[in-house]
Amino acid sequence: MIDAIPMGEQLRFAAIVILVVAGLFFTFVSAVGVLRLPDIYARAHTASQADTLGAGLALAAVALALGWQHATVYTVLLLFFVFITNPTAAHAIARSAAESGITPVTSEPTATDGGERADDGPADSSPNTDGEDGSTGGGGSA
Amino acid sequence: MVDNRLLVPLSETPTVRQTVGYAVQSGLEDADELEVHLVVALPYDAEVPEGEQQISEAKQLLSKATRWAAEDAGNADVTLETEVLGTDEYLFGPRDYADVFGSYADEHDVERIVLDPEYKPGVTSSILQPLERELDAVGLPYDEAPVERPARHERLVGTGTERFDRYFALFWISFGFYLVLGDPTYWFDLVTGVAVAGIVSFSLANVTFSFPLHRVESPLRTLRFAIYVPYLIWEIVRANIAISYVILRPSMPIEPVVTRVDARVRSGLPLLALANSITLTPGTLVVRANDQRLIVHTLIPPAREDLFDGSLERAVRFVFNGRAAARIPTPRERGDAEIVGGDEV
Amino acid sequence: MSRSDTHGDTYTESQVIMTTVKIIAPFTLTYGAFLSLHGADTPGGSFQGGAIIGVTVLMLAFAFGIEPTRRWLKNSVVVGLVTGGVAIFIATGLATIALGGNFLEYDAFVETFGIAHYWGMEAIEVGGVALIVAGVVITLFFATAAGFTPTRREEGIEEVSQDD
Amino acid sequence: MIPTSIEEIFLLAAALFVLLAIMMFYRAVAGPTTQDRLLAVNVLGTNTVVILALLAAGLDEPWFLDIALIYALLNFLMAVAISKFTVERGGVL
Repeated sequence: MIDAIPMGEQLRFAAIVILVVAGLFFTFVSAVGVLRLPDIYARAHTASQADTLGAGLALAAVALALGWQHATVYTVLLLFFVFITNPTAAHAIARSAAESGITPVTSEPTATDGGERADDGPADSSPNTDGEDGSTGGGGSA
Repeated sequence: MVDNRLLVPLSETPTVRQTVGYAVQSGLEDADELEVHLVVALPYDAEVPEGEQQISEAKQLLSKATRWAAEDAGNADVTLETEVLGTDEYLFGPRDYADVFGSYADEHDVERIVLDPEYKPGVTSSILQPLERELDAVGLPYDEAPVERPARHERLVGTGTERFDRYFALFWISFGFYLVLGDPTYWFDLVTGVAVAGIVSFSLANVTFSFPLHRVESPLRTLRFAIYVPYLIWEIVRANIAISYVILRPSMPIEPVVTRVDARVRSGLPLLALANSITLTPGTLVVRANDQRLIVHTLIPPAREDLFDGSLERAVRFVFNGRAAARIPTPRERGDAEIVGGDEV
Repeated sequence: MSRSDTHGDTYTESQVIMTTVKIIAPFTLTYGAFLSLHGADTPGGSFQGGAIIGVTVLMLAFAFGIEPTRRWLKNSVVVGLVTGGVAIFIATGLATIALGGNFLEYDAFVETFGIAHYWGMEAIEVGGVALIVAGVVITLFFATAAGFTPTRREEGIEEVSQDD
Repeated sequence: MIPTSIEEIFLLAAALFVLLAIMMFYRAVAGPTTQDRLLAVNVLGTNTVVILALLAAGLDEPWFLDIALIYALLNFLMAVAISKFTVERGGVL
């Protein structure tokens, strides 16, 4: 069967299979990451990155399979769109988590100077405290 | 002894002329003698390539403002002082500006600061509202000049050719996109494409291009961006494999740490390119981006090392400012990168 | 000044989100217009096109805040979208009646002017559907945003504290 | 079943992507914070976009790509809108 297919087609077939499998692999990593990682910030990592790469590879496979036709343009547009919007969406989610006062789980930092900017802290984190207050009735919105 | 001393921070805005006029007039209302300090604060220090150009622009603005103030003062006794601030340090956000103004005010015994409502430091976006809050914190009384303020969609509009360039660029982008979606040989698509591109460029040109376009630099940047994309994809794939290994291991040896990186790129498009590149590279996630100060959550140590080495930052500087601008020290060497506590986000 | 009171809870818009929206807005608007204009010959049609045009405005509103968007897109423009859409719809329908057919019977165009059935549908798709959908989406969004009064929020918060 | 044609590979891959998407439901239901749920739904949405594209190629229905593009746009809008809405319970818009 396969001998009848020309060489170029076989290469394309192989490339599509590789791209789809790689896409599935990275999406799987992203799914595992979202389920396993400890907090929202860490989960946002895999959600934005492994998933974007997985989606990108799968879409590239689709574009390769469609070849030179009009639908390929849409696939490439979709690819670009996913690559621009996905990290922005992850940033929006992480930022909203920071705004509503969720503190990330951090391991002990290995480096030296953590407390240098301690005096800058309160003003930076004021939205956090506002978010906490909002639920207990501090109506500062007037 | 001069009774009244004023500090007026200047930037290239449509309302800077009115602000200077107001400062001189209001200062002379309750005093016969007036000392006006006209200052320009720069967001870049003189070492980086674009710093020198900014300093010369700032000096031009100061000499213009001196002439205006002398004109408005007429016969009254007005002393003018000019100064370029921030040449020996790197100013980030409103707080740094407020600090610089505060220390200048202490040094020169200035009592009051007159703000331009459109105040824009250097090339970054307007920061006036947070600046007011920071000035309150510094304890410097401020006064906003009551200038005639045009509506937002007119404020974004630049001079004649600049405006034309924006409409022109967006028209062709939109028209090209329309023809890519449709069929370039079908007359219906050509006609409606022109109409749609006209509507899009009319409504969105000043929203999309809130920065001035440059006729030579902008196409060059697009070209350099095309070089940057394969590099970025390579970085993404490389780092993705590293993080897949960490996540799929049963022990999952992650080390989540919050870091702060002060990136030396401009706000707007370069900042977006850098922030999204950092977020796309696995192991690092931008949680906050206030002007140039990025709060980045990093998941594994190798990703953090890459971030501190600043290879992406250098690549983004290459895209937007050319090859010379890419040769700057890494954030680690500049002392612009550090690990902060989890409550900093 | 009274404005210093509001500084305490200042929320600054994310620069990353704003810039992303700035970049993709022209493309989504063009795409929405493309779908609307090709509503008669592609599946999906003008409803999606109108929805995307509306969503583009919503996206700008989410990224920049509602007030700047309201200043950028005046209420009269939105009202103009809806009324213009309805006007085109009715005008096309009445034109077919004037030419001796039923309401929206496109065949009347074919008989009188020799233009195809397709263009009657095109007019309805663009004018009748896309403009109305876009206008209604935007209007509903602005209306919803305006209707969120702080008093209602405080009531909710009080209830929570009573439960405690 | 061993897929032999490109179409079958795409259909099989789409099925596997659906399984991965279903895994997200756990986080969408269990996620301790609103942002966790939002993130899960966002990943689910990205997967849906990919599934639509794979089906478009697998079933030879190119207009699925139209829907995928719209879905991607709405997915992004949803993430931005809800993440903004969760800040101070919709106090800022």
